[in-house]
Amino acid sequence: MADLRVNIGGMVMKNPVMTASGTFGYGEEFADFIDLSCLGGIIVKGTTLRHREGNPYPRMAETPSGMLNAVGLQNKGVDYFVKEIYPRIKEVDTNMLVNVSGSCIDDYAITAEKIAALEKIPAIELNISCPNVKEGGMAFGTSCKSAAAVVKAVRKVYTKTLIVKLSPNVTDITEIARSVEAEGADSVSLINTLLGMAIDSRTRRPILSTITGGLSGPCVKPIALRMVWQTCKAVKIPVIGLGGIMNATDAIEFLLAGATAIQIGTANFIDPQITTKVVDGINEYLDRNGCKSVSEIIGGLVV
Amino acid sequence: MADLRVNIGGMVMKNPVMTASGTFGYGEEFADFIDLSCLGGIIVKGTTLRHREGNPYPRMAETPSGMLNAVGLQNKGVDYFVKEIYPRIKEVDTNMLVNVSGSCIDDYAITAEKIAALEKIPAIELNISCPNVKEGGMAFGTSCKSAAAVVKAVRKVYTKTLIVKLSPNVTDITEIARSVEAEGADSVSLINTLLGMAIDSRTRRPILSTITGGLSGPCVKPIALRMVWQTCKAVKIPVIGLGGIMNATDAIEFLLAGATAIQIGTANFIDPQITTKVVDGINEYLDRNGCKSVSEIIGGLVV
Amino acid sequence: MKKYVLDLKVTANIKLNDNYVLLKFTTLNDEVLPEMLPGQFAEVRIDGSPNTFLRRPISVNYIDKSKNELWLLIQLVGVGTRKLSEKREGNTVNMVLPLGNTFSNPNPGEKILLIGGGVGTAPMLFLGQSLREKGFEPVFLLGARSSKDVLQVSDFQKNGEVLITTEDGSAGEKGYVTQHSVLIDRHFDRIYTCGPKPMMIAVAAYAKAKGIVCEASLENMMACGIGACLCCVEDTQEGHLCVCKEGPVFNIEKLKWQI
Amino acid sequence: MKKYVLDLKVTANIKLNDNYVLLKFTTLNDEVLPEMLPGQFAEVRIDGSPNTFLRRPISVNYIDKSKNELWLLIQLVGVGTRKLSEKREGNTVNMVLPLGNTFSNPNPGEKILLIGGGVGTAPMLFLGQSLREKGFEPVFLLGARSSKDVLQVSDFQKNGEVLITTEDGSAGEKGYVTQHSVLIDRHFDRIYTCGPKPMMIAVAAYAKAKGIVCEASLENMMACGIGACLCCVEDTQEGHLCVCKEGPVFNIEKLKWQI
Ligand SMILES: Cc1cc2nc3c(=O)[nH]c(=O)nc-3n(C[C@H](O)[C@H](O)[C@H](O)COP(=O)(O)OP(=O)(O)OC[C@H]3O[C@@H](n4cnc5c(N)ncnc54)[C@H](O)[C@@H]3O)c2cc1C
Ligand SMILES: Cc1cc2nc3c(=O)[nH]c(=O)nc-3n(C[C@H](O)[C@H](O)[C@H](O)COP(=O)(O)OP(=O)(O)OC[C@H]3O[C@@H](n4cnc5c(N)ncnc54)[C@H](O)[C@@H]3O)c2cc1C
Ligand SMILES: Cc1cc2nc3c(=O)[nH]c(=O)nc-3n(C[C@H](O)[C@H](O)[C@H](O)COP(=O)(O)O)c2cc1C
Ligand SMILES: Cc1cc2nc3c(=O)[nH]c(=O)nc-3n(C[C@H](O)[C@H](O)[C@H](O)COP(=O)(O)O)c2cc1C
Ligand code: FES
Ligand code: FES
Repeated sequence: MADLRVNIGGMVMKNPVMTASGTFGYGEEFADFIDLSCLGGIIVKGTTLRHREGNPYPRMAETPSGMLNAVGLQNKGVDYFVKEIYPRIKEVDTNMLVNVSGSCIDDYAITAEKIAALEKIPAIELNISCPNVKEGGMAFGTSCKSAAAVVKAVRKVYTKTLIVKLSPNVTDITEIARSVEAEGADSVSLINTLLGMAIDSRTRRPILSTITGGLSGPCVKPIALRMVWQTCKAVKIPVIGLGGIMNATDAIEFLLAGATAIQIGTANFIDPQITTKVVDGINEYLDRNGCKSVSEIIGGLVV
Repeated sequence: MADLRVNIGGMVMKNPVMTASGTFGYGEEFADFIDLSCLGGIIVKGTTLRHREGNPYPRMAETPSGMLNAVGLQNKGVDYFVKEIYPRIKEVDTNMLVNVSGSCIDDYAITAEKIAALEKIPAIELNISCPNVKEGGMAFGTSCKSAAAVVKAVRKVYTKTLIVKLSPNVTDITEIARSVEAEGADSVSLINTLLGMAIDSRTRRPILSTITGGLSGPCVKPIALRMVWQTCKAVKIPVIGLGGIMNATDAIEFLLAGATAIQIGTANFIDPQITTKVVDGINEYLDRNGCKSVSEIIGGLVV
Repeated sequence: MKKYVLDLKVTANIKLNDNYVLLKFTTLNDEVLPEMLPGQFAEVRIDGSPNTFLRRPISVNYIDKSKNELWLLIQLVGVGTRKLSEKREGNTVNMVLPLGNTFSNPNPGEKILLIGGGVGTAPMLFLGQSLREKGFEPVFLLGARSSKDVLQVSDFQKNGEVLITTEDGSAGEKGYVTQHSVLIDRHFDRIYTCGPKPMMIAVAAYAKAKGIVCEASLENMMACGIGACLCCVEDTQEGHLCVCKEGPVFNIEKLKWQI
Repeated sequence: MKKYVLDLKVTANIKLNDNYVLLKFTTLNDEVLPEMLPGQFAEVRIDGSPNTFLRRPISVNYIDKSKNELWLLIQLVGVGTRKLSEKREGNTVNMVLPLGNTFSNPNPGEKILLIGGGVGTAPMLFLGQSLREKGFEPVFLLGARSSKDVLQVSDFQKNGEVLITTEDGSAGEKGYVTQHSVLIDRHFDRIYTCGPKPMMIAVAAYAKAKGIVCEASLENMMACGIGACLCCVEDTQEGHLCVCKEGPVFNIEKLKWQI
């Protein structure tokens, strides 16, 4: 049994395995399948200042080795989260993180401030990369200037661990990573979904109500892995890697590329027990390779 | 039997089905499997001014529903093409196009000029999007300024149909498309490969000799389709769509999104007869839907 | 209700016609199957099918307690259901179950009509059996294209009266379920329905006009099946609700259908 | 040689041991199999395996002309080969074949040694048969981990003398093929080899030192198998050549191996 602990900007995790926002509900949905306390961290659904109904149905299309989604940040707003959901989940013995989204900078800051008050939430993940909302979302994550502006505003009101989730829909993700690092982000997580589209040739219509949506799943893994590797070389803060991780081998690839932790998203739909299997798999890999600690493989790619 | 003819900047094709550069050799490799004259066009391997040995082996990694390649434009140079290959392929009764690459603007222009002299080559495709070469290649395709500069230089010496192949590794592909349209490109083709990476967790090494490589195959189709749809709305010149087309249904999706023609790349490796099957499939679809001409479905997406 | 991820073993693969297969499953080690309720479904993993990335939601068709068997009725519509239909006796299939809510309990003495169309008849068998066990006398109204698509009639008959409509008139009355004479001739207190959306909307319109309590079981596209992804939502009076968790069964009053 | 895309039918699936399966195929309509040469291979499509996007290159192991059968010897290394090994009598498999070049013709009277290691013995059987038919008396030197991995010995024996090395000494001489006494005791004019790269390099070094003509069959990763993608290249004296088209058989003089 190797030492699996990792540290993300002051937040210590039992192991590097987290769940990706929007794919794991509030954790509760998976409590029948796994022991949630075995996870390094859980990132709950994207939360906004106000209640959002999200986009109309259909919101999902299956694609080769992946899926498109256009949920559009459906959630009941941060106040509802604080009042109704937080009390239900705060005793789970893992790091419970909130993924924060907004349609303007103030929204981000106010939402973050409200969550800062919650004792059992050690960190937030700023979602400046959601491709499924009309205003804000991805727009913030595709230019250095606006990304930096969001982080600057939130950093002022949020002193705990601040993770910024980056969009892969950019020419150079390392630039954006560096600009949020410069504003004091404690960590970056990547990738969010890639903007894609699906068409039904029979009806000649787009499958999603929003025409385009976010691509996730194993199909995006090669792109995610490349971006994580590039970003790890570009910044000093820890990088959290995600995108298409389906098993422990995939997770280990991200760690080797330099990620300090990883998130599992779409794979939860295929196997609701995948997260704990990945924890076990990483541990076995470390044992098999005579590693005492997971830190021995983080960034261990031989080039 | 519907009318399948399409026109790309003056070049008339029997049907909208072309082969993607680098995946179909010089056409000859497939002559045992299909009748090459049934294709709308064949785009031969990326050709450069000088002989290139390409990247070291390994150059390929299989990925979920796709593959990474890092061939790096191996070819014997344009003079060899003109002397040795052109005479062999010039009698094939289809549009034979050359995909032109370079490491500086002059290389592009000189190569294009040499190919302009070949009577049976009605068009070239400028590859400003190859992710697998150290200088040039993708770098030209990721900024409007450099993309425009290449096209401007080539346009001066090349009067036949000029297609520019765009890189998907950008924040906004429509900007690049507009900038090459402004310099007189007759058409844009997209997408080239997405930059990706693969790691062997056992050896802890990258699988490709070049660490990163270009992702292609059905995994990229949702991204390609989105970019084609966006670009068709942004420019007036015809768009050629490609990326992950595996069958006639996929091809029809690109046509509905607005592409005037399509290219088939990686699918040729899975089924060397796929191109002619797609021609037949498009025809059947048109018949089934009572369309007299393929033009009735181009851009026919109902939104 | 506790949900499980289970490998179940095929005990029978019965081809009902060119488009439908009935698969029967039991547990691997003779443990008792988890408790399941009518209307609930399983998210079935389809192995060996490169184009079937996500699990497929399939309703519980019947629970044969005496044999510890779960029945799934499969309509062959695409690659996933086709692959599933190829599973043979002894093959195992991975499922997440039981998922979703169930139909509400009728009041004692109510006259209940169960209307199923196409593969939407699947959950009606389990529901009918359960109602019968509770002492009700459900009437089944089954709609199909033609006589060969009317499935499991003898199973339905064990649990109540069976009425049939076919589009071509080759069995029962000709036409759609909502055109069946029973809807004019007899009175019902409650209707449960599952089938193609246009059919359910017509049934809902009828029920609403007559003031009959009506619940419909929806089949929205799903990714997770457990309320985690919010992909399967239906627009309701309470906003977007997950068909996989707050449904698949909804009282039609709650839906925003144009009826 | 003309290349074909063919569906071939499995006529036999013979499990040789835990890691090797011999598959025999024939045509669907009794047409004669295309002509194939030793060293050539097929690109085999693996259906029903989501993680096997590309075809898999597999050498022609043997052509049984009397039965119109193609043999493929499969080593189970990953998902693709495992899926392929599950094909049963009557199943069809799609192949592109025949691909690649062949071994050169020896000069009359030459003494020829065929060295195969692991699954690299596969093409050696077909090559040996072909040499035998041409009047040569090939000697086979087969290397394996242990006795149970020495495959198709009786088939080899029909075509010439068979020598064996195993790493654990459980059959033949103990050690690697390049340590076999025959390499010291006897003289050969020509060596053909196929197997793991380190083995082939050792064989090449031996041949070079002794001035023996030597050809090796390479197994680079392939995407297309027909010379179209340039993924499978080997660095040679003539630059990057495609193993699938200009190979898989190369004279070791042409390669840039450090020997
Ligand atoms: C709660 C519920 C219960 C169901 N019960 C049954 C049942 O008992 N028997 C049965 O045969 N079918 C049932 N279905 C429908 C079944 O899930 C689809 O027919 C199946 O997913 C199609 O998969 P495919 O790969 O064969 O077809 P595909 O080629 O993938 O799709 C064909 C069509 O099936 C539908 N579909 C595809 N994927 C999904 C998905 N993930 N969720 C919902 N619909 C989808 C779409 O309308 C699509 O156009 C149920 C669906 C739901 C939501
Ligand atoms: C010309 C040639 C002839 C061959 N002949 C035989 C034979 O007769 N019998 C036999 O069992 N095997 C043969 N092989 C090897 C066989 O192709 C690989 O073992 C097979 O592709 C592995 O597929 P997989 O899905 O089982 O394993 P994977 O899990 O995909 O890979 C396991 C390993 O197999 C190799 N491999 C994977 N994909 C390819 C590919 N596309 N091309 C080449 N190597 C690959 C890699 O080294 C990889 O690490 C031959 C290979 C070549 C190039
Ligand atoms: C259905 C769905 C909903 C998502 N919702 C959110 C969200 O609310 N906030 C967010 O930052 N990312 C969201 N994502 C993106 C994922 O967290 C993750 O970045 C992406 O799916 C890539 O990882 P994966 O391939 O492992 O799924 C969502 C993804 C999916 C599939
Ligand atoms: C092995 C390989 C080699 C390629 N070489 C070239 C090239 O020389 N020039 C070019 O413009 N694109 C090249 N491409 C990109 C393809 O032409 C195409 O843009 C890409 O593969 C996406 O299409 P697909 O998914 O249908 O393969 C190559 C792709 C592959 C897989
Ligand atoms: S399918 Fe994921 S919430 Fe319903
Ligand atoms: S595998 Fe494509 S050229 Fe050899």
